[in-house]
Amino acid sequence: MPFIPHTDADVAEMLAAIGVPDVESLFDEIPSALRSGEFTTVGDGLPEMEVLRRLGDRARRDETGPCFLGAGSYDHHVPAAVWDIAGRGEFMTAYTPYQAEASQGTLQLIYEFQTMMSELTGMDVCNASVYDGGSGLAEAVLMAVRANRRGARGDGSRVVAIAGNAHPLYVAATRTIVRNQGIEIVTLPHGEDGRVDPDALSRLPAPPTAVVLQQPNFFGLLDNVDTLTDRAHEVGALVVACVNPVSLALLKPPSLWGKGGGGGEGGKGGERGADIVCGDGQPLGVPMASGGPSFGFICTRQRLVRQLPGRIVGRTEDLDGRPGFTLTLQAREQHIRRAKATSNICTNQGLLVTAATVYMSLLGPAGLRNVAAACHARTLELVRALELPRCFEGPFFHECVLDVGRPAEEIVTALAERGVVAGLALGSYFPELAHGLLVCATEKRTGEEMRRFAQALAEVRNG
Amino acid sequence: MPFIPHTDADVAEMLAAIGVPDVESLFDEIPSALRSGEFTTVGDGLPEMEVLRRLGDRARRDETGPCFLGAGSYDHHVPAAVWDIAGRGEFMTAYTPYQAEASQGTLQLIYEFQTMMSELTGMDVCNASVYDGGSGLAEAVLMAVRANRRGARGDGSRVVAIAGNAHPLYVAATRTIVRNQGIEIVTLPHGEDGRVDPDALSRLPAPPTAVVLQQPNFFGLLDNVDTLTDRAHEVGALVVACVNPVSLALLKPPSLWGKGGGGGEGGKGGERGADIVCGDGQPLGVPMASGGPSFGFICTRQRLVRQLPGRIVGRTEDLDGRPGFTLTLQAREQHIRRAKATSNICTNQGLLVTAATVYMSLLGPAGLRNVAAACHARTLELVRALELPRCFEGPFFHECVLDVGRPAEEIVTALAERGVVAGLALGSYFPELAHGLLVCATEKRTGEEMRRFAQALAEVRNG
Amino acid sequence: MADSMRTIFDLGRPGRAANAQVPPAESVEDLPAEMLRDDPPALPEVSELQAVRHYTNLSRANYSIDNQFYPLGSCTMKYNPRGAHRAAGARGFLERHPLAPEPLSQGFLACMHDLQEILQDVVGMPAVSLTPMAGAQGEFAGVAMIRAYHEARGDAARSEILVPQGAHGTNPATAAMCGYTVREVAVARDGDVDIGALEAAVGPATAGLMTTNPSTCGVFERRISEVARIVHDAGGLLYYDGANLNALLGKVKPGDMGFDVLHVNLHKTFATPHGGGGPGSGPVGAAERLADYLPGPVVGRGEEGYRWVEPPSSIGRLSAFMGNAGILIRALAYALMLGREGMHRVGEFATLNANYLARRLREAGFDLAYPDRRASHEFIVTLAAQNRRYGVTAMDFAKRLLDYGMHAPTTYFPLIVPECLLIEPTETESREEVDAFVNAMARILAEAATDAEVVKTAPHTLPLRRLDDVKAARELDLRWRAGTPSP
Amino acid sequence: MADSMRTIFDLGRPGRAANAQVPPAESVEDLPAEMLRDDPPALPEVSELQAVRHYTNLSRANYSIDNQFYPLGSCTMKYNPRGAHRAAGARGFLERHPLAPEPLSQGFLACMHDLQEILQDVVGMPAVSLTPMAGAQGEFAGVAMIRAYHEARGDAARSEILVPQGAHGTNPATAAMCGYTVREVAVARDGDVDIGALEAAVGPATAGLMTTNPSTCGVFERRISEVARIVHDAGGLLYYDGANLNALLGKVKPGDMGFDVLHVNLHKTFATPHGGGGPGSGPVGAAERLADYLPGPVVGRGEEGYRWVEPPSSIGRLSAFMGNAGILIRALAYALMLGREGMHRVGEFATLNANYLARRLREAGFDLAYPDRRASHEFIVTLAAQNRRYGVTAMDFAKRLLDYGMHAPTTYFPLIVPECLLIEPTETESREEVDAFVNAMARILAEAATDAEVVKTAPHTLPLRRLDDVKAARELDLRWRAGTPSP
Ligand SMILES: Cc1ncc(COP(=O)(O)O)c(C=O)c1O
Ligand SMILES: Cc1ncc(COP(=O)(O)O)c(C=O)c1O
Repeated sequence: MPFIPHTDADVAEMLAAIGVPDVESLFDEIPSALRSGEFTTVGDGLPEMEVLRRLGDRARRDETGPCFLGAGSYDHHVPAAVWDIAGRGEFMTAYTPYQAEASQGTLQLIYEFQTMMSELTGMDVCNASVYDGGSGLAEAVLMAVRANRRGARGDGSRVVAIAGNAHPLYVAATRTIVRNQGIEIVTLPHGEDGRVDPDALSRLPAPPTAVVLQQPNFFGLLDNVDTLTDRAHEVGALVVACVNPVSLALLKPPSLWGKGGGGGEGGKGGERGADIVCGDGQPLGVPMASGGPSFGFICTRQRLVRQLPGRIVGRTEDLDGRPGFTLTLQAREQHIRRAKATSNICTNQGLLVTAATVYMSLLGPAGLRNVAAACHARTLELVRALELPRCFEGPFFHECVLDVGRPAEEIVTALAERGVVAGLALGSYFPELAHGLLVCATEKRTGEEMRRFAQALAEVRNG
Repeated sequence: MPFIPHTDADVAEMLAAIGVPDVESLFDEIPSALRSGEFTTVGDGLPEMEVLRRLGDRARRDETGPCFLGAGSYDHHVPAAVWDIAGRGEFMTAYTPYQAEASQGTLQLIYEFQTMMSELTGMDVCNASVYDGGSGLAEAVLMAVRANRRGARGDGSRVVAIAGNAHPLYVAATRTIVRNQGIEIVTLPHGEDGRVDPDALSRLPAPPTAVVLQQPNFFGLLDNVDTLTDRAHEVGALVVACVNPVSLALLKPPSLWGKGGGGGEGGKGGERGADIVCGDGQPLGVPMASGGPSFGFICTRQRLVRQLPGRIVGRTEDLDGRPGFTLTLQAREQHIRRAKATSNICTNQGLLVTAATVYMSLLGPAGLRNVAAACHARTLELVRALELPRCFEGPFFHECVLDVGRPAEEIVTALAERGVVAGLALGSYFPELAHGLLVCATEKRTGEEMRRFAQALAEVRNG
Repeated sequence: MADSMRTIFDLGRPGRAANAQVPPAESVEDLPAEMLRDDPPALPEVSELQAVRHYTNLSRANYSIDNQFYPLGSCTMKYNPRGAHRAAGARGFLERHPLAPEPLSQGFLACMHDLQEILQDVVGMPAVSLTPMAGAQGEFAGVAMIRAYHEARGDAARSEILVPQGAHGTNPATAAMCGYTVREVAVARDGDVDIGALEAAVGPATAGLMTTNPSTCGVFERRISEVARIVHDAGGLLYYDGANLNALLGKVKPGDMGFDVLHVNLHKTFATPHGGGGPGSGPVGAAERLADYLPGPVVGRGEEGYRWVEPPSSIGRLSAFMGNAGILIRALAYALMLGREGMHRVGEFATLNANYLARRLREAGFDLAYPDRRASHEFIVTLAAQNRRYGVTAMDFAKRLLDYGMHAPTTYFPLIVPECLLIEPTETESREEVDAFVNAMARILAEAATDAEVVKTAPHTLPLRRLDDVKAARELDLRWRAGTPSP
Repeated sequence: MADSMRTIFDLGRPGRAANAQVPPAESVEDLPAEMLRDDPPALPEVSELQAVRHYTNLSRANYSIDNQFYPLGSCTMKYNPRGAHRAAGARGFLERHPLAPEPLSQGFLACMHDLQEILQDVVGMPAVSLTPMAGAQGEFAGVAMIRAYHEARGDAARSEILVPQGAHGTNPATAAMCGYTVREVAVARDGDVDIGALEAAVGPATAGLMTTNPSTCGVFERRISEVARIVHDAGGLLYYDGANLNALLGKVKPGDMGFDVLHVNLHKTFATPHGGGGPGSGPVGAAERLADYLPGPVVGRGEEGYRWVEPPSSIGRLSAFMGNAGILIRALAYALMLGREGMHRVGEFATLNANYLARRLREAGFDLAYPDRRASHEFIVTLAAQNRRYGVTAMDFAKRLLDYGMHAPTTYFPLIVPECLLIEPTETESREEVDAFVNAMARILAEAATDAEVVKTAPHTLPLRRLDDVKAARELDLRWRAGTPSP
């Protein structure tokens, strides 16, 4: 009986105390027709040793050579301290801090996290995570629609324009999640240069309720977020920024996009910049781990805080006036608001927030900046090493689309055979970019690894 | 400045407070002729990421195939919980529990450890570790000589007889360590059957002060410890037992070796069994890790406790009468007794004791027994699979010497090329056993791994 | 302790850094200056030791399963095996990119395929998708599938989801996210759904019904087959909220109770760590007729090995990649350790502990909300009488339990029982722990009778006394700012 | 908390087990019955959760570097980098058998070779052996080498080792283990060795002198070259106890001070974790004339890669294998992270912190044992005056510091300064931590003046009050037995 502490004597005494002859009797309210404990697939229990061997062997099969794939998941160095701390039982085996007095560890940490994310994005507040970047974008879109309830022109329309160069899988998740709420998703197309034309907004049939912009965009390009933000605000749309948090150590925070001054909800008070900022926290100390667990975050302006989904921690006082922390604004949440909640999210991604908070503390402003700069420098180096033309001109950050001169899928497959994770073949997401390979190098990639990549690539292209 | 928190402002203010112009001034008492901070080998500092990459690459080079080598270090399964707990900062970054009130965690744990080891060995008390099995045997020998101060016949002789089939590297360490204290080490030779002839003792020129027996002996054989213990006691020698703690889950504890009733110090009160038990704790939840850190242990009878080297924890009370734990019998230790201490040991192997204590708690009596039995069963399986004759007849436990029909060194080298750690070639330790290969299988070894070994062996022997 | 409660920002000083973590500075001259930020973000500037010490000490301000009994009802706070955690930490898993080519991912895909099959077996359904990242996302997937099913059949007028009174808040919230109106169905005094009320509520607008079993009342819904028949007869589908599956593991398969679609909270029944609020994982299982609608991707097995597959009429993706992969590895490891026999016993011993605890609390003078029913893996105590008599609330009891070194049960859920505690001991707690909880409760009851103030103002032994939630919500302080006085 | 202080044995019940850790039972019928044990050892019988919870909670009863300031003099309690710990945890290192063939060990051997070279550079000696498993074993090796050297030269009459007054206990104990008589040399009032006393003590019986520098008095031995000359002139050799090397790292190399042989405590200067009492590591370095005597094995580099080598006149092995290999990996990782520049700074900032702290304590009214000297990386406060005035002892101060959330400095060492605290802040503590310590000391001083009792009976805020060491030694209770009343 793994993990069950009961001895035979315990069982006998407990049954006697309850007053039943056997454990089966405790299930006597279950109609016997429903009883069906037979398993066909589940086998005999295995000791931990055997399970670790089996799964360890499988994990070993997947140990690859260097990874040049980004596209929303990045092979950053994770300082050893991050998971040594996040893995402490006190963080790992607690749950949502409902009992504030017995959860100050998690609560204070989240408060610190909220502060750090607000600093990175330039926003006023941040929630204590949503599931991931993809579903987080959906939540941000729903939030924007709630916040701009009367629609861009006060007509109650629910149209959300998403940049065509936003992460296609984020957009897919968003479509799934917002589909049944009468929201129309339209694409804000990108041009031949891979960026959204500032005039694209005015070419839409009607002004949208919200505009989603990704910076750097999925192709790694720095997009026209300044102009687009102002234009969106001018037509009364809210701006949802989707960002890579590490990039914000270098790039202008979304709060400062544009010049501000437009009208509509988004422009209220002439406020500058995005209204809602979302993204995936994986780059902040979370291993790629096949894509999860990571965490999504949503930051926003103070005025929209009541529309923000997910948990929020506030600072307060105890009976003696000492400062402490507690979950707050719970009236927005599903366990109180039920069908009217800002979201159905309940269990979120707390442990990853823990890791990210420790990570950001260890890196600090200088460290995070240097990580961002190193990633960018390595990617520049990679692009030079591979000697392939770029698909798009213009400044990019940390990721880049290269033209491999044939279906990129072939290259990816051939390099996989050589143990190199070459990048993402864009054809299945953007048919017009079938020859496009999205590559990325983090601060971990070495010159040696790039040479290996370049050499394997040369072999494949010549062979 | 890795790990140094001082800002420039801190430094300036601190220097001002001290009243010196610069940090160099703090070293002004050092004669300038001695100042020589120049390094020739030490290079530039590297970030953690880079260090982990470099050392990680090296570690990967040493990842071998299955290990069939024992000889004092065993590839047991270590439950995941063991090091998750031992690695907690509170255990890992504390030091010797000098301030008992602020060290109850370490202290209580050691008390529990002392109890568990006493239970395994059948002894009354255990110390809180010595460095390892090899140096621990030396300490046990020194302890025996102190305890039997008047010598076997009251002649003050300091002769210690060590079984010829004890671990040769333990014996080597013992020789190094006891050499300068006027102690003569003689060998209690083993016979052709690999075991010590019970009459060997009487063939020694004079009765020894102490006799060291290893069970199972270095060849994995179960030796004549019952008779030998009684004979040793009869001639007034103390018996030092050197054991593998995992074996004691199955085998008779040294406290019960022999029938007792002999004379001399060792036989006082007709007490049965060994007087001192030592060994290496590596099999108890400690990874092989190139041989260290592991820990040695020494257990003994109550009457000899004041001769026991190393730290000992006792239970006591606080000012309010509540039970608590503290270092005790410190008057034996070097920081008080100085040149008259039981040993010079100070820093010992605390963290490994922590791991072993958690390990024994997780395994319990049934678990440890099953581990021991599984190791033995796997080794039997291995011996069958390899189809080689044994060098010695008679019962063995968990390890076995096989006759490979040619210098075993050749086999080991050839199998290493095939990634198999085949066992220990005995020739360099026992020239007469140049064809002898000491093999071992722990509970981790699978049938598949044994087939791989057998096949590689067949290739080498036929090729 | 006071010191550790200062924020990390209070510990920072300009120019301080954990240098071993900071890669060398490199230039980014190619990036246009107007796209760069002028001021660095005010992240903390601390040394590595300061960060390690601060967060180590913060962790110690938490109660957790690894530290104490944590009978938080509906949350299944059982032991999270360290072995499962270790399994997920293998380099090949941690360093696998989510979009790595399939040939480089066969180890991971094999694990996911195994887990799909195990879960299918456990829930009694032919298809499972692992992608939902918590129970609530599983609910979303399930209800979205129900909707997609009706729509595919042109049965588009169905606009309502029924939920029994006292359902978990995620149920109505999910229904709303899927564009449905929520209609509550009364629960009878015995804790089962009121069949009359159900019959009255059901109709052509019924898209489906969401419920747990054992219900949030901590009892087995005995008429579940009848409930299923009524809903099915009206053309609706049945959603099983798997939060309470631990009670039935190895005893009853939801598929056999008539459910069409469900989720399983792996962070409950499959013992993956709760992480201070997640991550969780909420795989969805579907009966035949809903299988094609499952969220993607799922793992299929072909001639050339394992591969990613999108179900033909999939509702789509729910996350960028495939959900909380690392949690799925942990759940698989747990399932393999338990095995058939272990799974049978989970339900049995969870139920044994709950019934024993319920009985003993009753003997100690507490009122059970459903005294005539068997407890499932959890049960409800109502402190309404104590509230009337001594003025103490369920929350007061909860806070006072903290002083006894135990985490509190769930309070005020389900909403239909006044002053309630929902208590779930789980199968991994020993009888001694359960007895200690009874003793603590009995002592608090005695305190309530003799010195109610001590209960009402609890906790008293923690670093902080009771916190002011009203102030927190009224004077929102959601982030540190330089100059905030520190604790 | 009370609960966690019960022993693990109190938590056990016959037949309980952590089953996932228990392999299936197998028979051992081939083993002769008379060699088997009849009764199983009474190890604890607990569930996995019980073991995890018990030891997790026990850990929390410790003070540690990761939790608080820990200025334990002579012990260099600096931050233990988690990265170094991670490096040693690589599978290839953890799973390497100590006797694995050299071709399968090149990665490990390369690391050991690098560390040997780094240490040679750091200590200024041509040869290093890594095998000693702590400082005291390094001392043993060094003194044994001195003895072997004299004996090899037929210079066998040398029977004495000189140690300055106040030397660490391991120095005399080591000398005795090597068969030497110990002769103490007085220390002058300024903390340096009394040269006159040294000259009087030295002679044909002198085998060598063991000393640290900075000395145990926390000051740099200014006349070290003279000391070396006197001993050398008498035919003796000089042993450097490297426990205090942190003060000089990057500033002075022991080899340049005239020492012939030394050890380095890697668990101090190289920041490997102290582990609640170890493991440590004490590599020995030797000048040319002693190099051949180093303990084996050491790592050499040849045409075919790295290999094990026994020094030609080696004193022999000190352990079964090659010492605390995993600690050596950590030290190497640390050295690589520090680099040249980092090493220089260690000595500087350790010294800066100590001098600043000494100055501030002096300003706060404390007496320094050597007020006219620079502090090295540590320094001594004597509370003799406070003892006379208020009756409080150094131990009382130490215990009261625990109440202020700090570990105490080393007490009553060295033995030559009455009522002393040996205080070593280390370079990894921030100025704020150092200031907080000053504040705590000042407050305790005020308490001593106004309410000495609170100091004398400290600690007051820990789970236990002051423990009775006399009772512990008098009524020896060294192991749990069934029936012992539990805490
Ligand atoms: C009954 C019930 N349903 C649904 C949920 C939601 O699950 P999750 O928190 O994993 O989203 C919970 C979780 O607390 C629950 O207890
Ligand atoms: C001055 C001095 N010398 C020697 C030692 C002994 O070192 P170790 O404890 O590593 O054996 C110590 C350790 O505490 C010390 O402080």
